[in-house]
Amino acid sequence: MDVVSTRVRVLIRPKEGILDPQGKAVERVLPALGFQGVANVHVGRLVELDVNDVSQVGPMCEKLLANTLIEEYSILTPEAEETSPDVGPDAPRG
Amino acid sequence: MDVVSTRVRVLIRPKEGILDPQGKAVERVLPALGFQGVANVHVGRLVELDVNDVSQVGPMCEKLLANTLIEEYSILTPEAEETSPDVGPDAPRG
Amino acid sequence: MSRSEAVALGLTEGEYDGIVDRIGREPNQVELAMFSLMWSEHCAYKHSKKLLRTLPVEGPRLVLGPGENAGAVDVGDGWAVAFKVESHNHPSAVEPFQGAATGVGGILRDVFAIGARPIAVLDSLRFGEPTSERSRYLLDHAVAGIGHYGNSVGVANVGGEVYFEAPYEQNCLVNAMCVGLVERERLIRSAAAGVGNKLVLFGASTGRDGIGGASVLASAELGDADADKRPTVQIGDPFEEKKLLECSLELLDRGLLVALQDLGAAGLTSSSSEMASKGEVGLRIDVRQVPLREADMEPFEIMVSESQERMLCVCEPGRVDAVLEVCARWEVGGTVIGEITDTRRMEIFDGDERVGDIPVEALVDDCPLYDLEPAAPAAPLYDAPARTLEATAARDVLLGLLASPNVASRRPLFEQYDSVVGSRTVRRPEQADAAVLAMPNGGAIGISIDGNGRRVACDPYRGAVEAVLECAANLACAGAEPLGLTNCLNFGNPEKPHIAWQLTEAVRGLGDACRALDLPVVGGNVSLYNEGGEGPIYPTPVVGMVGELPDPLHAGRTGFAREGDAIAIAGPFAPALPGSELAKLRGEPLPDGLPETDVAAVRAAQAAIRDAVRGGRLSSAHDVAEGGLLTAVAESCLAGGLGAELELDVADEERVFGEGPGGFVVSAPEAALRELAERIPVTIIGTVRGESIRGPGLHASLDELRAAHGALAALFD
Amino acid sequence: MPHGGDRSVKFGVLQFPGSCDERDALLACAKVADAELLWHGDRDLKGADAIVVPGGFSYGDYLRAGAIARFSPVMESVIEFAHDGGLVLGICNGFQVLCEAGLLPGALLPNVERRFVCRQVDLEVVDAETAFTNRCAPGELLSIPAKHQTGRFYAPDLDPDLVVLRYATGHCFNGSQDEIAGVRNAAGNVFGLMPHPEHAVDPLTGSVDGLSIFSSMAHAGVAV
Ligand SMILES: Nc1ncnc2c1ncn2[C@@H]1O[C@H](COP(=O)(O)OP(=O)(O)O)[C@@H](O)[C@H]1O
Ligand SMILES: [Mg+2]
Repeated sequence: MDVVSTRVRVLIRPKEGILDPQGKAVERVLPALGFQGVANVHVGRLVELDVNDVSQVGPMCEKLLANTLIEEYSILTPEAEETSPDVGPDAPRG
Repeated sequence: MDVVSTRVRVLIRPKEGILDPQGKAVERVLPALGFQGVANVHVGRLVELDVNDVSQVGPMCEKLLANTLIEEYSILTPEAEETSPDVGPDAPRG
Repeated sequence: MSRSEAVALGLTEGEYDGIVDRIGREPNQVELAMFSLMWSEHCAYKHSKKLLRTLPVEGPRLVLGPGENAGAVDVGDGWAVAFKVESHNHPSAVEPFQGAATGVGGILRDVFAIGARPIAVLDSLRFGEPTSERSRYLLDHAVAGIGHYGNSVGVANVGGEVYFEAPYEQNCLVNAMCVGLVERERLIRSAAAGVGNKLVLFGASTGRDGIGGASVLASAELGDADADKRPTVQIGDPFEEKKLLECSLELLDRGLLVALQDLGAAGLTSSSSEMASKGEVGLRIDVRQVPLREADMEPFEIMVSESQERMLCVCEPGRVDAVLEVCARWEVGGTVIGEITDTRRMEIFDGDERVGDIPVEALVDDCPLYDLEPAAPAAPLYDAPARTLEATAARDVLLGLLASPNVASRRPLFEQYDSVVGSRTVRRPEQADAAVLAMPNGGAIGISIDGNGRRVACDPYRGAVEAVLECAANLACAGAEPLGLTNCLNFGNPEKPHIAWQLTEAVRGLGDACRALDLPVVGGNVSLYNEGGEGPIYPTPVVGMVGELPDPLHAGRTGFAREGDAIAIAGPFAPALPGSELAKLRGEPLPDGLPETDVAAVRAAQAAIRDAVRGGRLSSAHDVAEGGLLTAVAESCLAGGLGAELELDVADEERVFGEGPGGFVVSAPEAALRELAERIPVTIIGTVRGESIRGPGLHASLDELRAAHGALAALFD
Repeated sequence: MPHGGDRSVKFGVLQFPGSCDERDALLACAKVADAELLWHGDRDLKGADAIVVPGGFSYGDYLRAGAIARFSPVMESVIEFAHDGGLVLGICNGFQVLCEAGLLPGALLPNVERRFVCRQVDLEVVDAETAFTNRCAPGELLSIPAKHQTGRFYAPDLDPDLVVLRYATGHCFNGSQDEIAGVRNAAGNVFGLMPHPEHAVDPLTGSVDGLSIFSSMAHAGVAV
């Protein structure tokens, strides 16, 4: 077989407006460790996978990897710029 | 003040050779959901943050964001290519 | 392989020569790796075995004593309770979350390895003072790790203890105890038997986790080179453990196994060779059959990997398919990796190539045992604690004690643990001095774990006696009678005469106390070389105890329960301030020695308290421990949400804040206390009433007491 | 029988590889009716009249609590069963599974305090008319243990009529929206809650208040 597989990264984060206690905790701790000037910290999930068919990653996210009620995701492929359904990279979809 | 802040993403994943039961679980369930041709699934964490000084992110990872005993990380900034300490993007540091 | 490699692996030159002697040639890499682990302190107990042999191991209710994966006692109607405590100190000092988590995982496996279903976990922790950032980090992550693992597997964590003392700063202690339930006839041994029978490995795949880890780690002092040891941390997967547990119990239910054994320290090497040793057989193992997580592993790595969540079993050839079927159903991948031979040798193959061949006996039984060279120290081993309390007024001292890290409420820890799964937890943490679990035969068991290292540092012999008495006192307050004891001996470097002395004295104390209480030691664990750059830890024998009570409806409570009850101090209580928590807060140096205890009188008092609790005659019972009498009264107030009016001379600090075994704060109608006074000394000190503790020269509201007692919450922001 | 359950009703309690509370749930059900465990890999519900999706960590809770369990073979049957009007109770992780499966509105997020908390809590019965609370009085307080790390209920635009249980004042440690502890679906045959009624069915262990959930179901099961 001659299928070429692609390494894809899926970035999943809490939707905007949803309280992210983990992000808040990191934000609170950083200054105490001497790191100033940090804001808007969010903690999410990273899924990395090799796929034969990059177009399947969106459906995978919708079905399993993300819960779109509470999470938004974006997909990073090596060639393409970041893609996320419907919208551009800086306002990933939810 | 006129500090410009940068949105940075930190991708954190289990080091190679470290048990990644999450990745394995996802890899096992995907075919059952009709997604074929997926391999090497790893699940990690994503931290997104606005920083005034991008050079601080590496030290933040070392000190807080990642557990470098068992995790490796890479840092994505909007301008620069992915950076990870010491080595290139495809062989992130451990 | 050379002598220098052996030494790098932790063996002495003399031990290396012994190995060459026994196998008649130089060991190869696989063999040396196996020997270095099996002859390590961790596996061979080379500095403690002779001492352990002095502990009493017989008792009328004993079912399984030391030597098996866990000990067990009979609790009636065909049921047995298995239990054991184990340390994971060094791994936790390196990676507290995973270290503590895998510590729980390991002790769970020891219990289900004998066929018992784990029903409870207790944890015993020691850290440096919480003023240190490192101690807070270790505490936070160790507690999270313990919770993560136990909660996910679904075993109730029903108790434990934590102390904060400067000598643990560099070397924290993480001990975990597991209690399991089994029908006596279902107990299974780990001895391999039946030439031709198959060896099946099941559970997680094998990676490089912990290679050179636990065993080497547990046998060398942690120095600045810690970082080098880091890549070997073991990672736990409680989900895999849960499947492994259910799979193991199902294999036993179906009667498919001849023997069962967990893989712990030294992985496949120790589990397989110990099975062979116990069964007096040989084993042939093909490492090529072992499912790997990393493709390029060397045979020696496979043999010593400490990847978690794996078990080994022996079954008859005709049952292999059935065994593998059960493994498949639980998704724990079983693989035949070898078979039993009559050679009494461990033969390791890599496919067709024989890569190791060692007599089982040489590997398992021939490690030289060393005599300790104890010498009592001429000068104090430990610095005086830092002074943190200036107050002298009784009320302020009381509040200071309640807020002190060793006395404050453990709620911020134990609320991170599922204490109710299994639906048998009759007394949860802070409801009684011992946890109480209902048994299937309608009775119940009480469980406690204890060991105040500072007291042992003051006096290794009496401190160890006190640890046993304290555990038994906790059981008595719950209404339980002790059936057996497990222990974990956490000490510094035994090759140093003063540490050897601490260890020898403490084991003598344990043994004497057990004999005085007619209690068998059913098993335990030893963790030595607990030293950092700043010196040894306090000598810390941790004692875990299981007892029985006939009727869970009459399990005792710590908290005052009824307004108007009389409060009394009962028992042969002779408190002293030196070595107490208050002395510590005041920065006083540790005394050289503790007062002698009349163990027989304490035993009688415990029996009297136990009987009164069982008879439903006491509303509450609580043993006096850290912080002394007034602290114990305050704890009973807080646990019951009721105040106390006291007639006590609070200016007598020795009496109200001094410590020592044998004292119980009890509450009951006066008539019941008069009855108790026929058996043991009872002095009425007040009445349960109101919403504060008050008495001559003393007033503190319950809210003030509660606020002080809640001091640990600040450590978990 | 103390709670007037009915032996002709049969509960099926799902068992996933990582379930922890299925035996406790089974015993709780058995106090009021017949009950049997149902293996996650089988589609057969064995004639159960009511289904309990118990607590624990189903498939290890990797990715998100309940995310993988919802795709198990047994859940396919449970989804069908629920669509046909069958009674389904989800407890803790089971609640998460039902949300992930779309049988209940909303989702569960990490507790505001991030940590796992095990604590006896009081729950107020908001709706005593449901198939799961018909043995309770409106406004009654139930003392039941809660134990979870991911129990912050979140459901934008939730129909307030679907709220069945709320944490009593001061008892909501997880930060749930409107202090909601348990919700049902619009049809009223599916119910989920974070606290564990199966651990509150015996006075020995502290409370029997959880039993009314199971006896309500047994009662409703007869009526169906
Ligand atoms: N302090 C002790 N007191 C009594 N028995 C002990 C003690 N330490 C170890 N043992 C016994 O020695 C045997 C070997 O212990 P260990 O190597 O920890 O077993 P495992 O590998 O199963 O965890 C066990 O049966 C254990 O109970
Ligand atoms: Mg063992």
